[in-house]
Amino acid sequence: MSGYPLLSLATWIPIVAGLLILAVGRDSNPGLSRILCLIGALAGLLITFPLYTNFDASSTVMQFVELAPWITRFNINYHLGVDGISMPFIILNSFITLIVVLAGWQVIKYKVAQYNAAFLIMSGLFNGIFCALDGILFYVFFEASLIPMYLIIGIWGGHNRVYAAIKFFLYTLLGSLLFLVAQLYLFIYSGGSFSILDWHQMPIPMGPQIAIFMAFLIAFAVKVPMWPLHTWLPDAHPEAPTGGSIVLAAIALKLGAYGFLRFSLPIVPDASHELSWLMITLSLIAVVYIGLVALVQADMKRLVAYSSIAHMGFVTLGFFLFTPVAVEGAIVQMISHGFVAGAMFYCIGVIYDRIHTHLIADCGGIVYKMPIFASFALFFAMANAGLPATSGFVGEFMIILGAVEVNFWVALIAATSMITSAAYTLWMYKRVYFGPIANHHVEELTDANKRELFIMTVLAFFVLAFGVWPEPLTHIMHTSVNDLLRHVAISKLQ
Amino acid sequence: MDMESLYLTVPLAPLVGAALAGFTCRVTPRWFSAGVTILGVAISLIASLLIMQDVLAGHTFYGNLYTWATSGNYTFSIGFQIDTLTVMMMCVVNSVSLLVHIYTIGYMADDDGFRRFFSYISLFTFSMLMLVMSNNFLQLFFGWEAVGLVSYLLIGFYMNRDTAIFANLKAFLVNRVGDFGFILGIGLVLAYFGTLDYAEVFKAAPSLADKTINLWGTAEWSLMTVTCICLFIGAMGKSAQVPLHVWLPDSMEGPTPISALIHAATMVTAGIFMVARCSPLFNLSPTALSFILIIGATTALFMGFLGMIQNDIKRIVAYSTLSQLGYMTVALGVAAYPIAIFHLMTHAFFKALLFLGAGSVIIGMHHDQDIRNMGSLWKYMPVTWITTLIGSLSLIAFPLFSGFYSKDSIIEAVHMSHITGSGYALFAVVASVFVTTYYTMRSYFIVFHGRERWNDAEHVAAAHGHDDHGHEEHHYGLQPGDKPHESPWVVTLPLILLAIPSVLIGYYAIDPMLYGSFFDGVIYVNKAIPVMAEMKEEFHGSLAMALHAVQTLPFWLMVAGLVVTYYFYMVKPSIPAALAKKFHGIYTPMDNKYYFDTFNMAVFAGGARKLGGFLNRFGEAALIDGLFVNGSAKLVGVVASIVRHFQTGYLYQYAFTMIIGVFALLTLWFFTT
Amino acid sequence: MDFKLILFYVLSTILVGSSLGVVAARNPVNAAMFLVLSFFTAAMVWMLAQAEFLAIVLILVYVGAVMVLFLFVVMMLDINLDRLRQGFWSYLPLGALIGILMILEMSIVLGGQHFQVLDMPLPPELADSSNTKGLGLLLYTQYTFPDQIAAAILLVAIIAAIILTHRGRKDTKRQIISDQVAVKAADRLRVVKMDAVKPQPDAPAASEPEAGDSTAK
Amino acid sequence: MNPYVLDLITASPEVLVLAMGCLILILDLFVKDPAHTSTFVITQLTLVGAAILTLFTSTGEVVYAFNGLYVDDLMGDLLKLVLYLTAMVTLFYARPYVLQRPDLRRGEFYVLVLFATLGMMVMISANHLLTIYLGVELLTLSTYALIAMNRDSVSSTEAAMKYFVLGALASGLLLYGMSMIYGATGTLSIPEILDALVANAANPTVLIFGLVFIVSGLAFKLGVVPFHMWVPDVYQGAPTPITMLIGGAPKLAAFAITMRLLVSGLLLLAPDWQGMLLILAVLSLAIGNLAAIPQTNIKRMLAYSTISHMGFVLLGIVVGVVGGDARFALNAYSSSMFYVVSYVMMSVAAFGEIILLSCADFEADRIDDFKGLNKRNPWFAAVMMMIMFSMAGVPFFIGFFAKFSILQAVVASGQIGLAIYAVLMSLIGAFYYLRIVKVMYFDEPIDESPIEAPTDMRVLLSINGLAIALFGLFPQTIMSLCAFSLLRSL
Amino acid sequence: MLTLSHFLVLAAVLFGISVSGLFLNRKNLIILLMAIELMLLAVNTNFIAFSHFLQDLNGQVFVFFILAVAAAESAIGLAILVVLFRNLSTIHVDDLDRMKG
Repeated sequence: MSGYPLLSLATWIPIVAGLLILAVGRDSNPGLSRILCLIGALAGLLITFPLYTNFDASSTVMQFVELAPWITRFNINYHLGVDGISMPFIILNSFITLIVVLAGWQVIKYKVAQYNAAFLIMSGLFNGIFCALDGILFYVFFEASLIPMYLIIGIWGGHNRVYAAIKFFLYTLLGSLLFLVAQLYLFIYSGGSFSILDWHQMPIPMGPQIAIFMAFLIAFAVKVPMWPLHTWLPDAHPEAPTGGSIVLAAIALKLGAYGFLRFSLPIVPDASHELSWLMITLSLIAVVYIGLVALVQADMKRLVAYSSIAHMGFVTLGFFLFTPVAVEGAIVQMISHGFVAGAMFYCIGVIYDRIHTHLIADCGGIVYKMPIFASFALFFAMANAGLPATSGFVGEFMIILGAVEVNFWVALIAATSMITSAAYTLWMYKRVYFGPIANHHVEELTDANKRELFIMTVLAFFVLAFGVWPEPLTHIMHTSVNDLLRHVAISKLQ
Repeated sequence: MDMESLYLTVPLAPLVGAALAGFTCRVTPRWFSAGVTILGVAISLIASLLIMQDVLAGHTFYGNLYTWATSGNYTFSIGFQIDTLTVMMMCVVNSVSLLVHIYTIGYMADDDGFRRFFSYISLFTFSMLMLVMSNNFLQLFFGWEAVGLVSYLLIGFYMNRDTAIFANLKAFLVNRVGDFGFILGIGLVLAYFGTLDYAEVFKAAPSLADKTINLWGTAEWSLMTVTCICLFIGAMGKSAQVPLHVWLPDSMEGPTPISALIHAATMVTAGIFMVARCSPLFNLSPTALSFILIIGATTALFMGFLGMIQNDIKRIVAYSTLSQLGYMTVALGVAAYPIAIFHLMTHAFFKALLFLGAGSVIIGMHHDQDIRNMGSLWKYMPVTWITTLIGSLSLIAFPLFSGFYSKDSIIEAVHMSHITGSGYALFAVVASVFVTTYYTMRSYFIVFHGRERWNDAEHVAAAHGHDDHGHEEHHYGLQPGDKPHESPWVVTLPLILLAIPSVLIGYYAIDPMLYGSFFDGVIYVNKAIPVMAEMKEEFHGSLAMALHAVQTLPFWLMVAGLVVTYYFYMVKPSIPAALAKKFHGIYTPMDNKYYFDTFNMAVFAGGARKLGGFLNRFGEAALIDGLFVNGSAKLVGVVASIVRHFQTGYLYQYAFTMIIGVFALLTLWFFTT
Repeated sequence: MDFKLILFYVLSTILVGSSLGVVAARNPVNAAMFLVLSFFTAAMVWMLAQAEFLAIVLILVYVGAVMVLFLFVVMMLDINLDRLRQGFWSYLPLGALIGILMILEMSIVLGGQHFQVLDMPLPPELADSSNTKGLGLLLYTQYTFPDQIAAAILLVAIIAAIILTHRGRKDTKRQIISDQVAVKAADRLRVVKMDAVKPQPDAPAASEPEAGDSTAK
Repeated sequence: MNPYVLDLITASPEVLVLAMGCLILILDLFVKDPAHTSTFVITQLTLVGAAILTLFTSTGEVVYAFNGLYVDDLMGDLLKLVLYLTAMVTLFYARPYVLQRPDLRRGEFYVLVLFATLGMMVMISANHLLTIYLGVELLTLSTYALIAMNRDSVSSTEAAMKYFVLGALASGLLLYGMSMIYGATGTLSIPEILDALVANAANPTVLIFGLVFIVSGLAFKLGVVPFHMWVPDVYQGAPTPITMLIGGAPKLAAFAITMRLLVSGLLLLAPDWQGMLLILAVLSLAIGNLAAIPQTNIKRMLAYSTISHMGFVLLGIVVGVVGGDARFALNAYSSSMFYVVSYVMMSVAAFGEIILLSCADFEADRIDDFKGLNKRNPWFAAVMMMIMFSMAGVPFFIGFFAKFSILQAVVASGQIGLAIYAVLMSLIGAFYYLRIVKVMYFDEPIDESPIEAPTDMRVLLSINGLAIALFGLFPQTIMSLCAFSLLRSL
Repeated sequence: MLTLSHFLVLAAVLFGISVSGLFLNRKNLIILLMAIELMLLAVNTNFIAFSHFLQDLNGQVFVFFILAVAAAESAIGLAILVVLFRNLSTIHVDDLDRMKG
């Protein structure tokens, strides 16, 4: 293993780079901010590569662990480490940051330094969330990451941005505050430890387990978002700038799902089993209900936002089936959704940059003016609809397979997403890209430029690669997922 | 070159061709895309033939290429199974594909999307090959959906045509309904067999034959039945069986070559192939087989009826395809899998021929597809005429033509079968013979014989009218004074090449495929349904079978069809219209395709949108957002403004509040506790 | 019932009555007079509790100084008495109710049995003890620190009274040096950038925002 | 050595401030400079001197002086040091504002601030009911004068009058309570009160009767519901530097006397005063947060926010003793102390921002005046944002750990419901803090002009903002200091 | 027999009257100031009574300081009143309503 504190570097390099940009960035010289940001993002990405190459996929323990006392008064430690579940997200996050930096390269002209800095800082905070092994450290990163996103939506967003930004912030804060109370309870209950790993081993009676589970549930369900706590997302997405939407969909939503894996399942396994019916029901509602709602959206971003909720419904469904194939499928789905939803939002962003709308009715016939772009868009749309050989398929497939093992009807309802996701995605595609050219704005469109092509190519590459060969991804999470499920299967009741 | 590389070459050559043509489609000349894809498919065909030779020599292959993913106890792999069934499909797919590639050079000659088209059909070939060569359900599903994707792309090839982009969406969604069942079937297989590999699943199948699962209440369902029906739902989507057939007629919006390749010869038969491939599973569930049988028979008969009243040349062939797919399904239903595959093969050739012939006619008519505007084309398009005639005869099962052998075998098999629903199926398939003849020959007579109708003022005006508002679309119909003309050689050559197997392959292949050892160890026949064995006893050679046919009912039905059609359309053309008028109680539902589309649009598409709209307005906007989210925000706001009004600004009120505070605390502590 | 008790009741009655007068008086001068009466009677009640020094101080300081100050202010301010008389009674019921309830509640607690330990008759007067001396001893030995702080409080009161009420005569003309020093060039002369040629005759409106930039309040 | 001299050494910071207050009053007569720079400098030096004296006279032990009227312990020393710092920072921030207003621009301003500081010092070191009372009066009388100093402003004088009347009422309540305690225990000295309680020599009914009044008086000083009515009006009406003075340091002193009176003196009555304070805390959290939402004046908004913050502080105090078990008391009280210290830091910075934006005849006290601050000055917009997020309790700012430590104390006491209530209320609170950030970042500026402020203020405000962030990253030091000082004091 | 309770109840009545005066009197600020004096008088009476019955002079010392402080307090109160009157030309309690809500 590497002797460098890789996780700290992955967390703090972007943050420091972001602060540096804030310090030196001037409105008069946006180029400097962009270059610095690119360097920061690249450095952040490069530093995560050794995480993959040096990762020991056969080990159940946390790796690259860093442990230092932080607030000794409350026994809070700066405790970082990754396992096969969290490691891919760090790489994904660093990668998406790079994409976002490139996506905003020429597009963002107002307060460039702040924009770039916000994304870098957010990226660092996200990495912190994924590698935190101390409850409060996790919480601190978890909540601090709201600030840059709030600003990103609010400053660079659309005309209803204020409502969206505040809704986003308060909604998420609601969840995380209850999460904090639950953590404090665990702290007291464990006799003074905030270590997540300690909590994993700690026996808890059923009553408190249920209560803690519900607190965790609200926190993470808001973030995922699960029905019925999801309505911030369809408001946040249309208002956020492209980069914001990408990060929101690709990373921010994963935090909630990750929380289930890191907190709910291992800390309160009995409650998780006890309430799995609830989780499965909510997830299925997300799949069916949200799928139907997505169908009638008039705004592309809203539509993709609803589609994200439905896809994340699959993730939570996978978690609470407690079979390895479903849980791994859910994790793969999370990674895949990072790429696919990011790409979907990026495509909408490309259109928005040109004709400044993301209403479906304002588009039509784009394929004639932007054939290459439309091809990529179709590819991502297909991935969103879960076409095999794209990454979007892998997770759904594994989750449905896992669901059949547990309950055929659950699988049946989940599998309806095969139909609904195709329906809303391709219907949108049809109305936006196909058909006669809608208006003179579309008439004046030009095809994607080199930068946009590059971004889409890179995204498409990963979507395809993980669709054709997900083994490198599933390989690293086997041990951790199996260990997790073994752990979850053991009752913590005394 | 070792065999495994050769196996790999088969799917990869078209893929490389597709990639080269696709990614360079904006910079390379037309001949490059055509050349590179044709080369790819040609290589693939040659490789397939070599493999065929090898397989016939007894060298089958079963192995994994790479591990796709591992999870829990499961390993998902990508691999090949090369046996007679596979290799036959490979040859059919590749040969039809190659011919369609060539044909396309002529058909798409003046289309902007020329290069794109080549890329698509090569990609399709790749996907289809992956599907048939798969050694597991996962890869099967990959190919399954991938061909669906290409089908989607190709149906919507004319992206500005509303009907086209409607049809491709419809096709994809209806297929997805099938896939919905299919993936559940795969899930059941994985859940109970622990693997998706064919070999292991089939090996373990008998041991699970009596396994039941509890789905609802206390009722126990046979695992095999549920699994097989789920899998078959997938086949229903892909192979367009009632009620999931609705996409196929609409798919005719795509260019004709792909109608031939995808929607007649190959993709739509994937379902048939899949059931045949899974014969060890289906054998274990008579219930599922009966289900298949009834669905197939219904499709065969009732879709045939619809073909009788169509006027679009391609739609007639499309309904015919539906009907023939029904035949194949019926064959599956009576567990006569080899016959289904046999019919699949012959059908691939003659139906591709018919489609390409229709395409040739369409070229000749300048993309006018209405048969009422045609007539006497035999004079102008001799090659097309002859080849189409051959195809038609094959389709109506005229003895000695390949279609005869396959279709007659199916009827015979149903006749021999005794499983539930076989009586209905027998009636359906026999009646279908007449229907098939009627619509086939109706189309043939109207198009190639009779009056030259393309100069009729009415139609020209109609064509013009169409032209006026559709001039951005394709050239539509003949201009006044134009004459139809024979198509170029790249079009006619494939017709000729397809005509040969349409005539001959049945005669030569029936013995080895149905009664020989060709499918031994590949397709398993249910011992309890001894249809194949009984038929084998009665089979005494191809010629004898043809001779025997004249004594059977189907033959005379076919002849009757011929006569009736000739009378209706050559002798007294007023009769059909009069009949239609007289029996409008039957005609109207048929004209509306039994209201399937109307029903689907109203209930499923419309219903989903209405429900979605309702949930969006009521569930999202009103209830969750309005009542809970904004409602609580509003509540906080209202309470806040009330609270702030306590702060009146008056000093005495402030003092009063403080005193009330003290008073309340005093009272609480002294008079309540 | 001994004399002290009778005296207490008499004084209490006067005290309560006069304090009611303070609160209810319409004219502030009357109120001040009632307050003076209250102080006098209170001083006498304190005498009953043998706090002679404080009783004297109360009269000297309060009646002699504080109340004079009050009256001085009442006289100095030109108060509209008519308005002051309006609307006292309309607010009375609720306020009085709360007041009476509170008095009752406090009285029940304090008049009850809770001070049994202390509830003895007044201790006899010790002939040789001096209340003043005792206080003085305490004040200058044990309570030096509060002494200093109280001094500071009085100092603050002096400073406050002066800075709040003291003003220079308004009719004298004098330089305010601080204002002159604090003045900035920009306050006297503002260079307004204008186009060489006015685009429209009504251009002066264009320079207004610049002039008004610091007055947005 | 003479014990009196020893006492003077122990109380040398108070002696210094008192002496310098008088001296500056005289010296200022000779200052011709209209900016009174030398007065300002001497005042600051006095505070530095007091800090040095506090540091050097601190023994780490509890030392009584002046016959037990005065106590010098670690808690007092720590609070005093924060107090000096706050006063100094307040003066720095106040200076540009004061210089622009002739009524405030006079030497007495500094003298009064010094006396107010002295009052707070006396409160912090009080060990006797009389000392507490005198400290409170010294502080409040100075602040009445300071508020009214802006004598041509209707708002300021109105605020002063309201504060005066209500303050006097509160003093009356406090005194009434003290008299009852005196009557019940026969002593005015806090340790002796405790002794009397321990000896069970006092009548509990009378004690609780007095306690109600004492709690009411303290509640007024802290500004919690329903004794909060003065807070919004006074915050809004007072000149901004005075608001800063009222809103910052006195909370330290109020916390100190709460500790001294309730914990050092009346600990045995904890179940009762905890119950009372709990009601006040619950009300404060609700009303403070709710009423802040519709405000348009930022000072008024911060006033309501103060009310809710004080509610949080009380939460820490009410969970100290659980069912007669004081195991968690130290943890709880130190959490409260940490909360107060961090609140003072944030509050001073927030008012500093308002002063930063204000100029000669412009108060910058409407929320709209913060519109588009990010465009005018990104750095100070960022500082304000940090303050707001810190107040809302979002990490990585000190406000988060303040709320964290209170909440953990609440949870430790087993009152989960209370903790959930508190977080829900702070969720409501987050809304109006977010609104400030929204106004600064999402709205267009009304006034595009760049911000004019002296360098010292800019630097200090920046340091203040950074401290909020830095102590948010490393709260350990202050937390431990609070815990340690309380451990050695109570 | 004169007991402690007599004094205490008297003080309580005085306290109650003065406090009621604070919120009952809505017209005249000066009377508010007087009510405050009355309130302190009540508290002082309490202290003196306790001091006497406890035979402890400390209570009287406290009263002494309260008297001093109250005097200072009324000085400042009156000064503020004067300043307020200069600004508003009224000492009507109702007129102090610039800030509310």
